[in-house]
Amino acid sequence: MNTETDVADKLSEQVTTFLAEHDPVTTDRIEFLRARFDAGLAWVHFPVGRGGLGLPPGLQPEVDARFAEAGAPDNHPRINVIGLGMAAPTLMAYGTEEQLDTFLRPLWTGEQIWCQLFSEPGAGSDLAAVATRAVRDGDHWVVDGQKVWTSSAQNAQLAILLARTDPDVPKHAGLTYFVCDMTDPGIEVRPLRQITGEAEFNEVFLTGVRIPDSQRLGAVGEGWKVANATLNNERLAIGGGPVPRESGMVGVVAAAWRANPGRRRPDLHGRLMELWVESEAARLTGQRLRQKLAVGQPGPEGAAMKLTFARLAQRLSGLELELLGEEGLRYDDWTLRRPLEVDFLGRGPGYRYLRAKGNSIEGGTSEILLNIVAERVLGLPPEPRVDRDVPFKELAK
Amino acid sequence: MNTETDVADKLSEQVTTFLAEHDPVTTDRIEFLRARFDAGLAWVHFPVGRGGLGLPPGLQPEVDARFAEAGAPDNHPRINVIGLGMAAPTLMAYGTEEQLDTFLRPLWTGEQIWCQLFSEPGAGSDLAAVATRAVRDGDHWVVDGQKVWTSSAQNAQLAILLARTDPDVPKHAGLTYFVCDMTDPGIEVRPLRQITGEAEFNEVFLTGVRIPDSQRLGAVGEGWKVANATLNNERLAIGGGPVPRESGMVGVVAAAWRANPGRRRPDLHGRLMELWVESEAARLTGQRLRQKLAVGQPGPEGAAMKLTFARLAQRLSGLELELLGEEGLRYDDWTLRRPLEVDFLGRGPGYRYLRAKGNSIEGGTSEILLNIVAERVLGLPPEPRVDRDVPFKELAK
Amino acid sequence: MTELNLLYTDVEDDLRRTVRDLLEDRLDPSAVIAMYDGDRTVVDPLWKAIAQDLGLAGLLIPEAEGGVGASAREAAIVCEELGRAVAPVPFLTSAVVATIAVAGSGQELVADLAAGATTAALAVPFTTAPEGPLPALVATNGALTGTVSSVAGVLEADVLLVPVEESDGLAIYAVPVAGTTVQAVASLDMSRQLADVTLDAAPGTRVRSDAANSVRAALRAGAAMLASEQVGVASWCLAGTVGYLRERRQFGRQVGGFQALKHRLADLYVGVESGTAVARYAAAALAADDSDSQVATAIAASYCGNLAVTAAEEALQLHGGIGMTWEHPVHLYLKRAKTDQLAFGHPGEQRRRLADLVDLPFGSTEAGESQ
Amino acid sequence: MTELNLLYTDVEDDLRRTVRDLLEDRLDPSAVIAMYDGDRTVVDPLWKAIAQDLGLAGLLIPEAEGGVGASAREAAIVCEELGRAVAPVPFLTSAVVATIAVAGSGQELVADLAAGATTAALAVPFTTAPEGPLPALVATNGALTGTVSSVAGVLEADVLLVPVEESDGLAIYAVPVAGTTVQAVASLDMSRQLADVTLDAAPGTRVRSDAANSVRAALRAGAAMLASEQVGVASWCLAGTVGYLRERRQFGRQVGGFQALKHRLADLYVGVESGTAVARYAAAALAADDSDSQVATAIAASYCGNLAVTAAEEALQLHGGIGMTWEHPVHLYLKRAKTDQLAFGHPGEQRRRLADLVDLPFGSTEAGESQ
Repeated sequence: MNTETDVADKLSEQVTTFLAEHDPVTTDRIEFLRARFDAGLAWVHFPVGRGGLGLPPGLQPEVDARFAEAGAPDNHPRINVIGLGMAAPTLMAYGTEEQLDTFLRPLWTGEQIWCQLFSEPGAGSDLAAVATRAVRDGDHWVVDGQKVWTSSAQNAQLAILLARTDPDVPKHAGLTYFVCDMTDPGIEVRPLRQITGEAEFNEVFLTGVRIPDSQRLGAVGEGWKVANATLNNERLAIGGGPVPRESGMVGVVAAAWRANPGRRRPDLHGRLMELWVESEAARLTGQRLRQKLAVGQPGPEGAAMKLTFARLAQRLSGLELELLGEEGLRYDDWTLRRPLEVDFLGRGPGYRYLRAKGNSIEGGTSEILLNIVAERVLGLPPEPRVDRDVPFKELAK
Repeated sequence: MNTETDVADKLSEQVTTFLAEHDPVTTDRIEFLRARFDAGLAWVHFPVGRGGLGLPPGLQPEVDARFAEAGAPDNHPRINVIGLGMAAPTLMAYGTEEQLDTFLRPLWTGEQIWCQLFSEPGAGSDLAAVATRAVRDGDHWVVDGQKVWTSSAQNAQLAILLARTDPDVPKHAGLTYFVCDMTDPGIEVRPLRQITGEAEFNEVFLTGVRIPDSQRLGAVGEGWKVANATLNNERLAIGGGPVPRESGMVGVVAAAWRANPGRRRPDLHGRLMELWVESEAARLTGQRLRQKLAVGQPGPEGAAMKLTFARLAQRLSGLELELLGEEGLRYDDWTLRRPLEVDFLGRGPGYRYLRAKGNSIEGGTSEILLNIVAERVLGLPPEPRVDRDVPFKELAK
Repeated sequence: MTELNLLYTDVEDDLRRTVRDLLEDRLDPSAVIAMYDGDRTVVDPLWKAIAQDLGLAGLLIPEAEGGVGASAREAAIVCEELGRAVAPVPFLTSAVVATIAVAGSGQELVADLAAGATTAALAVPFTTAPEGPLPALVATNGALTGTVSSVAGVLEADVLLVPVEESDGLAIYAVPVAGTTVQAVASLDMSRQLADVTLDAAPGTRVRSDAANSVRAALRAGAAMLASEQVGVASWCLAGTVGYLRERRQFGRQVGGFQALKHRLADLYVGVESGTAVARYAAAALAADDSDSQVATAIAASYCGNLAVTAAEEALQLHGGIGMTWEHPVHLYLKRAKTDQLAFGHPGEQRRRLADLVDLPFGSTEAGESQ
Repeated sequence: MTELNLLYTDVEDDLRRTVRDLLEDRLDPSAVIAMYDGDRTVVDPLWKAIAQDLGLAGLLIPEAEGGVGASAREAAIVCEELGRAVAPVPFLTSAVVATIAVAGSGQELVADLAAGATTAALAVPFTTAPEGPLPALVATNGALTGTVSSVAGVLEADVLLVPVEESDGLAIYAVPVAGTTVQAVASLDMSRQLADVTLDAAPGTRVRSDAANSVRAALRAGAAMLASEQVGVASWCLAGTVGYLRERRQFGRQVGGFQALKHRLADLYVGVESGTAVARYAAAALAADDSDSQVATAIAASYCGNLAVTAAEEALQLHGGIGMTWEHPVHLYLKRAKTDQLAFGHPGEQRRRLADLVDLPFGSTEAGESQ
């Protein structure tokens, strides 16, 4: 225990020193962020020289809190979710020294926004069915295909890309992972409108996009393994600090209940209290999971949290409409917009209801997550597979 | 429409004539039942000479009602459920003339009670995995094995039996269907106690049981097809006439609600009303299904009814305990008994709660029924099968 | 035996075929999607075809008054098909609710409604339960003043039927929509867009006095017919999802072959079958003026309101990403289903009413209505 | 940071191991099954081993009073393990509820309880909610008269703690069980068999005056610790079912490989994880005397009461026919879970209480408590 405390104390001193040396108010924002990266205070669990100090990840939230208290600029983490949450750990695991030198710092400072070119119309839950082709041409690859569900594509400078480099082997074996330049002229980004009326995502068409082989991550044919590292990071993103009671959707519905005494009915109250209890259960489960992670007991339980979050968001937002009645039948705005993040609390109840439907689809459907829990946590047998040993090009599409 | 009405009128006259000729009060019970069988008024949809008149099955309930009104003895249908509901239609479909002559009349009159020797410890949902062996010995078969979940085994004179006659072919192909004499000395019946404390069912051990080949139903190796005819009849048994509102479990719980004003709470009322509505929906769905069957539109929808019945019985009986509170924690009697039928209404709420759990297991689990609905009604693909083409003896057990 | 027939008769099947053919021919889902961006051009010609060409506007009006003289059984078939197509026509609001509100009043309006020459809307919020509070406007010398919010069917209507509280009870006035201010509302379901209506000394004609029962009957019929619309919505969701999952392949298999999804679809099938039975029962009871009709309507409204939402939510989830897109029609059904759930009395309200009707009251009769 | 620790500490894990080892060694499920036929011989030696040999009877009693001086966190671990084994010992009723009712009273009884020399039971129906009505018997010159029905833990107890309404408030009397008439009740859960107790001028000793808060605290602790027992029940059901379905083969496959069952088990896992978190939170809050403790208990009781029932019902269904048999232990868990759901306040009651605690009242403050 003493060692842990010592480490935390030492880290705290480093933050104090850094803040003393870099006035968060007067230092140029990008300069400040670059310096913080160089000081190893970006993500303390990364190695020294790569934005970190090789410390346990559980120490990061306290560092972030210290910087926030000091009024320091942050790296706008919510507009670079893919970069910070998925590209960075994958680069760390599979990147060459040169790639790390090139990409990590501007990624963390937000100078370069990243997006993800994984899903395709024919490769959703079955991501290994990716059909976008990358063909070798000297020290470059030429990429053709169509990707979908790409958030921030219109803003991104770089993308992580999964492409098929060999259709003659079984589908998991023929994939390769690249870093793709989104400013390549062969990239076309089209907004993909959703049931909310917004276009949060995009379709991305790749036509003769040229990627230098130096931007390959992992070996040729090793793309599936690299992509899984990325996806595991997606599902493990539990967020930093403690979450107060009645955060998020349950708070919205509880407020609506308190504000509308005239609309209270026993059936609605029963459902409200059930969902309130389940929301607390989810919150405490998340707290327990964070406590586990902090002492280094990570596991696939993140999948379970995502399941619960989606289910609660959907049931609560449905209840909100029913509680509001007439007001619940009105929609704030159907105009096509291209927001950079989901705004559950700023938009109206109809938006919340519709947008929450995506929670159980994006980033792994609830059905896939249930499979993951059943197989990886409970040790139940995998689904019978018919496509393991068949060359990709011979699979029925 | 006229023809239908004519047929019904003529049948009604036949009943009138029969009752005039056989005084239901003074005629000996068995004599009366035999005469009714011979007059074709046993099951009017069976052929003439086989207890029927070759008429639509929808006409039977009215005939039964007429006999009941006249105070005629019935054939105690509830203690010969397997005989009447399953053995009889299977005999009709696959029996030889000689078998029909021998078995049908005493079956219908209740002079012979039947039971069913299908399930085994290793062959539950996967009934085709039956391992009980029948080996040919001249014009007999010698049967060894163990059956389970046999109701009325202690009372039955005859059984329908599914046994493996060829372990060298895939499992569905090696089965044969027999009529087995339950008085054979090689039959041992042991009560199988259930979670209610009762032993409604039995285990049946067969040791060197000899069955004449003349009691084989269908061809050797055709047992799976014959057994399916039996099982389809089980699942189609929807019962005769109209069911009044608040029949069965929902009526019990509604009565408990009305009788216990002091125990009413909003959460319990909400669940009561939801289940009351669902019970009505199930009742009306059953009514609609009966109306379909009456005009000759049968289908696999019986499986759906059974699913709903089990779910409602379970949820209602659980609610009853919660509604009763302290009284719900008392059990009427744990003594081992061997009843011949389920007594949902005569026993206490704890019994109802426990016994209802069997509703989604016996006669096809709810999981199997959902498969049936998905595949046969909705046309969804069957489960991947790994055991279709493997000889039975080579399958992992 | 007086058991009501819950099957579809041959005549009803013919009617269904006619309506379905027309909708398949004349209504592309993309036209409904366009309504969310304000393009309502599909509505008028489609409604004219249904109301006038097929003559369905007069379905519930007796032949003597210029109508077809059919019953709620037939109207339910039309609602089912309109639900199945999320059709943006005011059949429910005009040919069912408004028509029943003035049926038998002997007014010329009835013949105009029957002919499809006039389309009307009852000026109550779409959420109004049959036994719920009604907006009651004030009439002074035939000039009506007041506001009613969230009214369905106004945007398609020529005439508003406005409940007015008079000294001798509730009356219904007919008010030309042209004499009112109609503010269209951005609605969750743009295929049945709501509007707020303001009357500022709008000229109206009293078409019925002592009209409380008529208004209640109209709303109950609305709730009963809405149940059939909800069955239509749910049926489309089930059939569309089954169809898609038979086509869609992932992991080298038809997605519809994965057992967890099969079981959910089988559950949904059981729900749709039950919904069909209760909606049919409500329609048949209404058609037969059966003494159980109010109970039947409350059962159907309670059951089908939730069924359609469940079906649409399952459809969306099981379609995966494609179901979240603007181009795929599944969202139209979700928005319709969620809106319908709140219309003419939420399932929770319907069950509360039902509890009184079937002697399962919440409150103890001895102890009073305490919690 | 004052966040309560929701993990199991090393010390707690050791305690769990000790209890589990003892139970695995000394309690065969067949002995619990035999209790349904009236054979209770397993109870006394097992309770002696737990209460005295392991010293767990005094877990919640301060060392100064002869106890272990541990907290609700450790008691919760014991309850979890007892639930996991459906163990028929009166830990919850004596070492938690009865002990807390008299804790700090300075009575000799406390030391006897701590030593496991005396086993006690609070004389209230097992269904009594922490804020529910209490039976209050009459004491005349130290002689108590009255009846209390459905009391848990009496059959194992030497001493009854009886709430008595006196002129200056509620008191607790200690009454030797030998001086009362105990009628054992055929119970749904025979592993915690209930009894009706009749006192007919039974001699008792007042052990606490002004005891209302103590009784309420005892019942609240009972509800909180019961939540951990329910987590134990649910955990066994999950683990047992997963284990069985990995073994059981049908259709040539492990039954646990069928996706519909996998998804249900994954859902159950999510539930058990959540139940663990809320039960841990309730225990930690109680141990820390946290201001959120009442809320924490109501959440845990509400959540875990239903969780254990769901887990046991799923376990039974997924075991198929074997789960319906008397010989297989799964029914022991179903009966325990369903009984526990009604103990110390049904989840619905707990949620109603919670609604008041967290300002989500049903009634409108303006409109009063109308339905």
